[in-house]
Amino acid sequence: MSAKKKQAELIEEISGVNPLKCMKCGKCSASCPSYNEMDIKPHQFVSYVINEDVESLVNSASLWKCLSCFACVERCPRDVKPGKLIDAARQMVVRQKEQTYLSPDEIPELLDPELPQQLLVSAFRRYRR
Amino acid sequence: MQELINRAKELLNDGTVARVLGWKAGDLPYNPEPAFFESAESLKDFVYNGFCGANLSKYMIEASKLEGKTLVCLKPCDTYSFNQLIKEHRVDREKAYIIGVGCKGKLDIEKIRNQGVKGIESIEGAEIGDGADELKIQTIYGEKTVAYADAMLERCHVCKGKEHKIYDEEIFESKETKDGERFDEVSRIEKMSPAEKFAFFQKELSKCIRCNACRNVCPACSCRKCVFDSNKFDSSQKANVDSFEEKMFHIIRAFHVAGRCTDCGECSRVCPQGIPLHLFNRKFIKDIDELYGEYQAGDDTDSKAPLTNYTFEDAEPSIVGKRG
Amino acid sequence: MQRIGVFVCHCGSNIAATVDVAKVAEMALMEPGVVHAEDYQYMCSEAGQAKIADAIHEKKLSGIVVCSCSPRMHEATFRKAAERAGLNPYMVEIANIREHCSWIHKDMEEATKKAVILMRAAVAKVNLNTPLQPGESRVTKRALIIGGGIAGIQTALDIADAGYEVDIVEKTPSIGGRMSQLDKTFPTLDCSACILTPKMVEASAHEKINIYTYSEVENVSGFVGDFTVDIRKKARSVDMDKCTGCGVCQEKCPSKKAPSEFNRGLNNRSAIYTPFAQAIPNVPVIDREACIKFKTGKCGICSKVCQAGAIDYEQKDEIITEKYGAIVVATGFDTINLEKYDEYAYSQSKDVITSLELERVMNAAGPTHGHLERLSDGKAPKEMVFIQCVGSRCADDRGKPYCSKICCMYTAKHAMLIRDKYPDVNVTVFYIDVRTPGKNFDEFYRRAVEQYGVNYIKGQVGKVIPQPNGKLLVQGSDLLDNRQILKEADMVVLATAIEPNPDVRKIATMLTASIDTNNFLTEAHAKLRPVESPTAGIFLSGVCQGPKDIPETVAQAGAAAVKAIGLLAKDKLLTNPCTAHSDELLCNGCSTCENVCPYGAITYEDKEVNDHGIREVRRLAVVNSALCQGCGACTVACPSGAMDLQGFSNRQIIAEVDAICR
Amino acid sequence: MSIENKNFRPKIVAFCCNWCSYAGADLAGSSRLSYPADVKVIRVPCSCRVNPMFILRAFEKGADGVIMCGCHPGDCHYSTGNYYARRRMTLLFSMLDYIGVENGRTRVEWVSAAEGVKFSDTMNSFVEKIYSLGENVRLGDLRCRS
Amino acid sequence: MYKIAKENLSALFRLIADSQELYLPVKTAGQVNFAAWSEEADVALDALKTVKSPKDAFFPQSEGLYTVRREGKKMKVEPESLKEADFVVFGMKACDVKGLEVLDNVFLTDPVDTFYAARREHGTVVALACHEPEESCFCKVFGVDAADPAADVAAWMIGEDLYWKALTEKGEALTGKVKELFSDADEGEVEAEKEAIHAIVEKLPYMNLSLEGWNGDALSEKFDDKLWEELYKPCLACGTCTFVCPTCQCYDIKDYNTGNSVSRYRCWDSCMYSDFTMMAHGNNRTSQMQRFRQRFMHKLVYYPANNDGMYSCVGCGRCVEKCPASLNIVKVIKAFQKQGGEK
Repeated sequence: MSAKKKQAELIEEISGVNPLKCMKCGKCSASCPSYNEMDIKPHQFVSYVINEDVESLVNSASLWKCLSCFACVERCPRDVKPGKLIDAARQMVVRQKEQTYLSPDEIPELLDPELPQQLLVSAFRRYRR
Repeated sequence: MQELINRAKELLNDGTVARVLGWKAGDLPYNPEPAFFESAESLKDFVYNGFCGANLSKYMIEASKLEGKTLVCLKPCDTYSFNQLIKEHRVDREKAYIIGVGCKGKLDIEKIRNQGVKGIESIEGAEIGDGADELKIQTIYGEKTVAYADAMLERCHVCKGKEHKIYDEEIFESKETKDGERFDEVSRIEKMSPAEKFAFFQKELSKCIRCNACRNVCPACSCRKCVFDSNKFDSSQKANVDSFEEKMFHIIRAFHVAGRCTDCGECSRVCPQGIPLHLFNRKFIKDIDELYGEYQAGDDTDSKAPLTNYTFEDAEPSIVGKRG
Repeated sequence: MQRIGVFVCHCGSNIAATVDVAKVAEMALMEPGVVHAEDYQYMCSEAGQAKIADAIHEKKLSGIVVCSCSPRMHEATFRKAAERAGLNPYMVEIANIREHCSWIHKDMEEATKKAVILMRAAVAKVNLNTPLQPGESRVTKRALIIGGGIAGIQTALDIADAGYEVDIVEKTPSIGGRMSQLDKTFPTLDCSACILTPKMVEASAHEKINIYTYSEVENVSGFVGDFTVDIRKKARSVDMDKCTGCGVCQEKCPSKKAPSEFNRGLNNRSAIYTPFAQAIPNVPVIDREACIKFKTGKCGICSKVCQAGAIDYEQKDEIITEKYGAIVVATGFDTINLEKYDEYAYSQSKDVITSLELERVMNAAGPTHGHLERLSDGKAPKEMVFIQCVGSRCADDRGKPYCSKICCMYTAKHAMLIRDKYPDVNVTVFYIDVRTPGKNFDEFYRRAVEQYGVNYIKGQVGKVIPQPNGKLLVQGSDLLDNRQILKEADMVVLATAIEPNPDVRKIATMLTASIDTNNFLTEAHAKLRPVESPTAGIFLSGVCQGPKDIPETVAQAGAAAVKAIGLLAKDKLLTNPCTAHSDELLCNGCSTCENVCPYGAITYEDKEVNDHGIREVRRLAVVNSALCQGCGACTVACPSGAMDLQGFSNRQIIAEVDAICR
Repeated sequence: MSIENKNFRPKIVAFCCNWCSYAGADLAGSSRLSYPADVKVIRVPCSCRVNPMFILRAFEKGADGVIMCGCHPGDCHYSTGNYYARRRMTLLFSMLDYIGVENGRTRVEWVSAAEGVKFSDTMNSFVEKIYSLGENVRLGDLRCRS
Repeated sequence: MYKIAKENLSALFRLIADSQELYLPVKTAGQVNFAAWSEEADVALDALKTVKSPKDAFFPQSEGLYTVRREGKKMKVEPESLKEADFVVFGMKACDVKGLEVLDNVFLTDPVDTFYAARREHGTVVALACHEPEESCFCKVFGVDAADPAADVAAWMIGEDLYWKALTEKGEALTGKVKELFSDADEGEVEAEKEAIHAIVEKLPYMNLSLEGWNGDALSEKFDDKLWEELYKPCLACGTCTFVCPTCQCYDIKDYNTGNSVSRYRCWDSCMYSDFTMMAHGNNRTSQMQRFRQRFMHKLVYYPANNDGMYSCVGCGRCVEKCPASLNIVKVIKAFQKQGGEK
């Protein structure tokens, strides 16, 4: 199996998304508040994964422009949820860098009342799978 | 007991009933037999004591075909069977005058024998009126005492309650005998490994002599002709060469009465080899209770039986492997 | 002992390439009862069938096993062949050595071994087969149509024209259905009412057609050819015979606050009302929920103004029981509830409407008398946005997984009509795909783009945001230009998914007709029997079977009519002889079987039996073989084994089990 | 449980209802979706026609596994047949488990006429399971094994 | 006469079992029945009565007769071989030994039942005197001496010893094989035990049961008696009495289809069953009363008529203990006696 294919499969595994379900309606891009700042648009995330070009996705500006607002996740009629795909790509990057991500069980112990709520919610969103 | 005999005489004499179905004193202290009494005079042999374990509901199938009403003495657990038979149109309520007789637990002669009692001449303490805690037994080999509870049938230890589910009148006080949980034994087996389960039942069923006593005594096994007596299924009611037949017979029998079995315990009472046959029926009852909601056959005469009923959300058969 | 012939089919190379057919035939001769075995290229061919017939005659065969394709394919063929040769058709069994063997196994030895076992099982079964005679049941020459829309009307007209009595049961006060709510129809743009109304009139005037409006089917029993149906005629509170349809009562009615169903709740109607001007019958109904007389006991104005004296406050629901030979379901559709699509702001703004509501807006008889205006403030819109696929093609449970089929075309129609009548209005359509398979359909859509300048943008809308200035901000994306679009619109029209009429589930249960996960009625065969339900005598017309447009609906309505006529034309029906029957001597009369019979085919009788010399009256189960469909639920429920199923008897199935396990 | 007999080929009986599962099996065939030849299908009108006795009979006569397939709950051609079958089989399987017969030897699967793939997948996994369980020695009549 | 200490019995059993099969009372899942001896077997010599009688050592509840195998379109018949190995049945009681005599009259007279004959020929019976007879016993009524069983070997359990006395050639032969474990004993040592047993027997409630009026000539008188109509009523028509009985000898012949062959076997039948002696035309006993009557008429009238007055009951009392409805042969005999008394 090629490295590219492996990466694409990893994305599918982390996100739990089957990109083949996409019918290319574009509702994700229509819903995205960061659309204009993205080089690769939300509806394109899907085809990048299908085409096994995770590399470009990982190196894109979009990767860090996605707000994880999950509007696309909520509205996607096909259960494809591009927000989850880009989140998975981010996970990959994070994992590659330090390999020090937390397991969800560890979070409660690290809770600090000073921590901003936003951060917690964001963390839980990522780990809720 | 005289109270019951007097009442029976009254009802016979005033023409309310044409006969009395009860028990007749045996020729040994522990073997009264089910009997029909057609005259007030014959009632002198009537007996009702701790050894009157037989469930008379089944005899009412034939009695329902006779002219006139039959006075039938039913213990609390027997009334469930009677209700179930009404539901299945096998007995005629109008043909029965039911005297609900109280129950202080029924005795198992085998349990007495297993305590080393031999050569029995007389037994004291089994009378319904006594409510004794002990049985005094005179034997050829001397006097023995056995605690009443230690001589009781298994079913009485897990009694469903002393309430008559159907009756015209009630006679005699009952005494609570329940001191165990009905499904404990089933749960214990469920927890065994498949090999242990297999060994347990293999050992028990290897004793089976295919006498069909369990079937013939069972009020739910009231078929005019049992499938095991018919050549339609090519299944024998007699002994076969391979031990498979016993398993087949007991599983199918339990399945046929599933949802209809009131757990009256007669099968285990009559088995000459002491096979705990109720463990089959109770397994089904436990499963039905757990999977489809509590159901007690014979509680009433009109509810839908679990196997002729369903819900859209019923458990899938794969649950059997998942329950662990 | 039977004399069985075994016929092994090569099916060209379909079977013969993986199964040693000669060996199967050879092995067949070893089986008890088998006196003849042969193999042949195509058993289903005329020559193959002739071989079977010859063997029946020459070898005096009493039973036949054909080792071939699935019985679902050719069982009927071989049974007919046997029957022509004088053998009871139910003495034929099929061993499926194609679908269940040659097509799925590659190794010849293995496949042959399995084919032999399948053959043995079939032989073992035939050894126990008995000749069965189909029963006969009468056919009531009358059809019931459930639903009075265009599908129901067309089916009724076609059946009635063939000379059979037809009753239409319509739930609402008038026939006409969805089509009566439409303004124009695609792709010809003719006026919907102009083509529908004459059909409505024709139906009501037809001497063979009887219409029950404001009525519902309450109960169905019986079976193909002989259904008994209870119809509830809801109390109209108006005497149909006396009413002249003058309309004064509706004018004078003081209660005018009830939302008009016909206009999709966009305006109100009086408590006594006819849904629309061309309603048939033109007899109003009192909505007892809205009527002051019914609510307070005071008023009675309609009664006072009615010169015909037709108002009857005392009228009660009436149950009519009628017999039918065939039933056609034509219950149509509704649009889905949009509450799960809050992003489109349907509940937040009056100016976000469904396409069906737009039909009413565009219609001269509608709430705006045909003027295109915003429902919030009555202003003429300048920017209109159409959103396609709202709730259709949706993988989650918010919407429907299927394509609603009609939306692309009616949206093109709406866009075109608006651009035609109001050239200064800009029309934008957000689409995912534009689907136009159909005669003159794509041309129609292209005209909207090329001739009328409708702006089609590929990309679903993400959100509609009502603005403080009353405008609607539409956030979409243009996938082809790769840009996000924010557009201020005056009105947004949602091409809402359609779904089967919610009542269909209840009706399907009454008819024991199956429905799929989307509540569409299932057809007997997706390709070959598209207008029949798998339940005999039940036919499907219109959208109740699946999304379709008017021409398709009318075509299917005609097809359903033909199928119903085919049934009604028969005097007698042959019934499936594979039914349950009870052995009187074994029956306990316990009612267990009755409790599981889905057809109410089992009843109990007190009957005298002679049980080996014992004569007594017993309560016995009796199966009505005309009602019994042969599922076999009773056979397993029966504790004594008295109940058995012909054609699939206990002994036959056991023989198959034995043959497979040996 | 180890497989003693290396040449062990299980005998597997599959009861399929005429309307859904048998058609599903046909579809598996016409789609050329293979599954082991150890599976032999018996056609019954409905899953509710399958008497627990048939299943025990199969084991008696030497079957190593018995599977029953019917329409999905809610889709029964006879409306309710598979609901009854579901309860019957659940109780029967539970009883077999209770007396120590390996649970994997029996199975119920709902297969529609459109699910050729499911039919084939189901049979493949069921046969695999039976191979792993080996020969059925607990519920057969030994005379039929000779 | 020999004796052996009880504690050495397992050595005795091991030695016997070395050269032949050994059947003796074994407790399995709480019940004592005759079964093959093994090191693990829970031998229960103290049990007075096994649930089933030991008759199936000679007349098994079911046994194969022959197998018909299909070879192409031909049939091949493979008869079941007769018993060829010697075996020992240890611990039968006097009543059960007498029961064998009842069976012999049926199976060893012409035409001889070869299966039974082979087993009788190869079987050696070691009988045990009844140490503590019970209230259900009535063997004396049928002339059986519980204290002095008449088998190949008679044995007594007294105190800590088992006394052993060979009575036949077979018994001598068996004794020869195991003699090494025995020590000599005096016959006088068992006399006290015999007397004690006799004394107990005299006290048993059924021992004075009268068989007056029951004989081969009583056929029509008994057959037509109205009393049967009363007596049968509690009968559940199960086969318990027949299957625990040491003298019931009826069997049914059945076929079993294995798929590739048909094996014909015979199994005990019960006259209580509705298909007992079922024939092509149906059944000649259509009511339970008739079936009930059959059992007792056979034991007390028909059998004596054909066997010089010998009854086909040995008074073991198993039916007395096991009948689910508490019916039994004693109650039947008493009922007729009582009726006679009242007449």
